[in-house]
Amino acid sequence: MIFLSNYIYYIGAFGLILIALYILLTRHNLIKKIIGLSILATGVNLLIIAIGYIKEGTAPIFSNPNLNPQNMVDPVPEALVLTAIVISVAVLAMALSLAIRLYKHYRTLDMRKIKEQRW
Amino acid sequence: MIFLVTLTVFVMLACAVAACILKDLLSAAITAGVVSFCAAILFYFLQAPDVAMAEASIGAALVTAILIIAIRRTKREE
Amino acid sequence: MSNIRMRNIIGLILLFIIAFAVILSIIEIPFGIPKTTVGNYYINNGIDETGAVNIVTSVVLNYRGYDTLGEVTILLIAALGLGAVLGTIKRKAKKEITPSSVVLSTGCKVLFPFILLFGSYIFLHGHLTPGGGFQGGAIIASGYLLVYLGCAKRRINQNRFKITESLSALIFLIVGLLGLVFGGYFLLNFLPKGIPNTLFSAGIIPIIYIAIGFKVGSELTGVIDNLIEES
Amino acid sequence: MVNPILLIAVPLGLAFSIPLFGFVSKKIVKLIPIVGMLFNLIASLILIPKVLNKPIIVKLGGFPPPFCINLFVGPVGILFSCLIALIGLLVSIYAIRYIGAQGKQSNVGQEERYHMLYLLLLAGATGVVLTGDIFNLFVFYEILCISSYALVAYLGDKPGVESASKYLIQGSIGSSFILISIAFLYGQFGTLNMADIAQNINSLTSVQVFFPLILLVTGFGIEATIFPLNAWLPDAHSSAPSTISAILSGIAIEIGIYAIARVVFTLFGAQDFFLFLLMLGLLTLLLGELSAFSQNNIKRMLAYSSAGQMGLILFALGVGTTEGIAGGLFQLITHVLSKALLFLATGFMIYRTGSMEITSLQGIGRKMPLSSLAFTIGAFSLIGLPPFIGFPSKLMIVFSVLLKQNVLYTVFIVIVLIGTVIEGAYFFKVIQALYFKELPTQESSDAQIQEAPLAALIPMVILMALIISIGVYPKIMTGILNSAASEFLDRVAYIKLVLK
Repeated sequence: MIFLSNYIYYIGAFGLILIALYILLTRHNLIKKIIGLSILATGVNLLIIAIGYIKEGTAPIFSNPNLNPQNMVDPVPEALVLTAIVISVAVLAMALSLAIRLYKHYRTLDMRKIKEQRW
Repeated sequence: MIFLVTLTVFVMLACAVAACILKDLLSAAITAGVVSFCAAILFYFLQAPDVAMAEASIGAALVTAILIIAIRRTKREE
Repeated sequence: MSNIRMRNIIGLILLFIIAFAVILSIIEIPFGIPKTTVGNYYINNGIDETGAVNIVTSVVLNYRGYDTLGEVTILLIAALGLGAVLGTIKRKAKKEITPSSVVLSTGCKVLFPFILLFGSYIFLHGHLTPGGGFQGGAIIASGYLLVYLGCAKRRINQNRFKITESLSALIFLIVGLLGLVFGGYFLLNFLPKGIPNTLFSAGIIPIIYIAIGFKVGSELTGVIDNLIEES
Repeated sequence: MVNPILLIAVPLGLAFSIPLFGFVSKKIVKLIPIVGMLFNLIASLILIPKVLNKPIIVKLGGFPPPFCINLFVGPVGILFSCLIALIGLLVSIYAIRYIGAQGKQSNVGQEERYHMLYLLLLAGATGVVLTGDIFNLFVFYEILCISSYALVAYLGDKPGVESASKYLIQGSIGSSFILISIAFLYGQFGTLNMADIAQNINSLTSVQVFFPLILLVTGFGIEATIFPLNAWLPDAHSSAPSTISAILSGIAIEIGIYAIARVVFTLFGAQDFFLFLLMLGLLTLLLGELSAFSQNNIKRMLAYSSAGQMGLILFALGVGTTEGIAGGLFQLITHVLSKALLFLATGFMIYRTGSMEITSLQGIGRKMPLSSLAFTIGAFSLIGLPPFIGFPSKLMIVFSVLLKQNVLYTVFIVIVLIGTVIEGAYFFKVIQALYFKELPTQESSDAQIQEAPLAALIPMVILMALIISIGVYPKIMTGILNSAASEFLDRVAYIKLVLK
C-alpha cells in the first residue's frame, strides 16, 4: 500500500510513456503514430506534475487567506505543463493535416508503403 | 482515495494498451481520448486544477475531435 | 511476417533500455515531499509581486511570461502550417448536406452563447480561479465545434478570425514592450496591482489573458474549420 | 543602446502583423522579412563590441535571475544571432523572385503564410541561442521545429508531405525526450535556470547525470543530425523549396549543434563526455560523406554533405580545448555561408532545368555562369581550398587536434582528411558536369535555361564576397571565436555572471 501510494503516479506516467513509445516504434499507420504522440505527451505531462506534488498539499491558489503557503504544491510544473499541452496540441494538428494530405496523394497511410523517397 | 487513484491509473493504462492494439482507428482515437480524460482526473487529484481544465478541454475534447475529423477524411481501418 | 516480429522484439528491447534508464534516474526524486525550489519563492512572494491570487497564473504570465509568448507563437505556427498544407487542396463543389433536425440545430444555437460566456468567464477570472486564456479559448473553440456539427450550414468568416489572431498576438507583445518602455524590463507588470482577490487586480495579467483567450479561441476554431472544410 | 530582447520581439511582432499588412497590399508582405532581418543584423552588429567586453544579462519581467527567465547574450549568442540574421536577410531577398516562381497554388494566402512561417522560424532560432533558461530553450526550439515541419510541406506535393510527416514524427519523439529530461532536472534541482542548474550539477552522481544528458543529446541530436538519428535529413532537405533547404541546412541544424554544445559544456560540464561526442562526430562525418558520394540527386547530395559537416563540427567541439571549440565554431560559420550559397545556387538551376539529377545539369556552366560560379566557390570552400573561408577553419581544427599530441587523435585527423577527400570527389563530380560536359542536344528547352534573376543573384554575390574576404583575412574572426570558445569552457564565469 505504501509502495502504491508512493509510486502509483510514476507508474502511470511511465506506463503511458512506454506504451506510447511502443506504438511509435512498431505501428506503421500514421494516424496510429499520431495517437501514440498524443499519449506520449500525456505521459510526460503526468510525470512533470507528479514531480511537483506534495502529499496532503493544496492547489497553489490563495482563494481564502487562511491557506498555509508551506503546504501548497509547486506551481512551476503546472505552468510548464500548461505550455506543454498547448505545444502538443499544435504538433498534433500539424501532423493530422499532413496525414490528410498524405492520404490524398497515396490513398494509404501505411508508412511502409509510402516510400517514394529512398537513397 | 488511494483506491480511486489506482483505479484511474489502471483504467488509463488499459485504455492506452487498447489504443495500441485496436485495429479500428476510430476506437483507438476514442480510447486515446479516455486516456487524456483519466489524466485530467489525475491532475485534479494532484492538486493541479488549472492543468486539469486544460487537459480536459484541450487534450480530451479538442484533440479527440480533430482526430475523429481527420479519420473521417482518411481511412477508418489501420 | 518474421520481419514484423523482429521489429516488435527490437522495439521491446529498446523500450526496456529506456525504462531502465528512466527508472534509475527517477528513483532519486522522491514523490510527495516538499523540495526547496523556486516554486517556494513564487508561493511566498507571488501575491506581493504580481497581485494574482492564482500563483500558477502569476508564474505563467509574469515570472515565465516569455515562455507563454513562445507558446502562443507555436499555436499560431500550427494554425498557419495547417492552412499551408491543406490550403492548396482544391475545394470540391458543394456536396449535398443533410440538414440537421430542428431540435438539434435550435439546441446548438441556444447553447452556443452560453458556451462563449462560460469561456469568457474562464479567461476573465484566470488570476482568481483555476483556468485562464488557454482553457477559456479551448472552451470557445469547442462551442464553435458544436455549431459546426449541429448546424451544418454555419461557417465562420476567415478574414475576421485572421484579424483577431494577429491583433491579440500583437496586444500581448505590445503590453510586453510597454513594460520595456516604462520600467526597462520586457513583460514587466507596470500597471497597479490592485487589491488581491478582486477582478480588477494583478496589473497586466488580465489584459494578457484576455488577449490569449481570444487568440487561442480563434486559432483553434480556425484549425477545426480548416480540417472540417469540404469533408 | 539596443535591448537584446528586441532581437526576438521585432521579428515576432512583424510576423504577427503580416496578415494586417496583407489587407493593405500584397506587395508589402514580401518585404517584411527583409525589414525584420535587416533590423536584427544591424542590432546584432551594434551589440557585438559591447558583448565582447562583457556579456549582457537581460532579466525578463524584472525579477532576479533564478526566478525569472533571463537572456544570456554572450559572444556565442551574438555570433549565432548575426549569422541567423545575415542568412535570413539574404535568403529572404532571394525568395522575392523564387517563391513567386514556385507558386502554382491557387490560394492567395499561401505566400503570406510562407513569409510568416519563415520569420517565425528565424525568431525561434534567435530565441534558442539567446536564452539562459532550459525550458525556454525548449519552447523556442519547438517554434523552430514546428515551423520547419510546416515549411518542408509548404508546396503540398508528394515528396514534401511525405518527408515532413517523417520529420515530424521523429522530431516530436526527440522533443518528448527533451521534456522528460527537463522534468528530471527540475525534480533534482527545483530550478530551470541553466546557470543555477550548472552550479549544482556536481552534487549528483555520474549515473544520475548520465541519463538526463543522454536524453537531451538524443533529443537535440535529431535536429543536429547526429548519425543514428538523421534518417529524416535527406528527404526533408531535398523536397523542401530551395530557400527552405538553405535555411534548414544553414540555420536549423546549427541550432541543434548549439543546443548540444550548450548542454554538454555549460549545463553539465561533462568532461568525460567529450570523447563520446568526438566519436559520434567522426561516425557522422564518414557516413554522411560516403552517402553523399553515392547520390545522383544534387539536393540529396548537399543534404548528406550537411550531415558530414555537422559531424566535423561535432568532432571539433569534442576535442574540448579552446582551439578545438573555436575551430568548430569557425567551421560552423563556413558551413552556414557555403551551404546557404550552394542551395541558393542550385535553386534556380533546378527550377530552370526542372530536374534534380546531376546529369541533367550538364553544361549549365555556360548558360548560367554566375550561379555556376557560386556553386563552385561554395563547393571549394566546403572542401577547404584556399583562399576561401573553409581553408582557415579546417586548418584550425587540424592544428587544434595536433596540439593534443596524442597518437589516437592523429589517427582521428587522418579519418577527417579522408572525409575531406571524399567530399572533394563528389563536389568535383558536379563541377565537372557543370563546366566540362556538353548540354544534351536533343533538348528543345535550351532557350528556357537562362541566368537567375537579379534579386536572386545579389544574395549569392554577397555570400561569395564574404566567403572570399574572410578566407583571405581570417584574423577578423579570431577575437569573437576565442571569446565564444571561452564562454563555452568557462562555466564558473557563466554562473557568476547570471547569479551574481
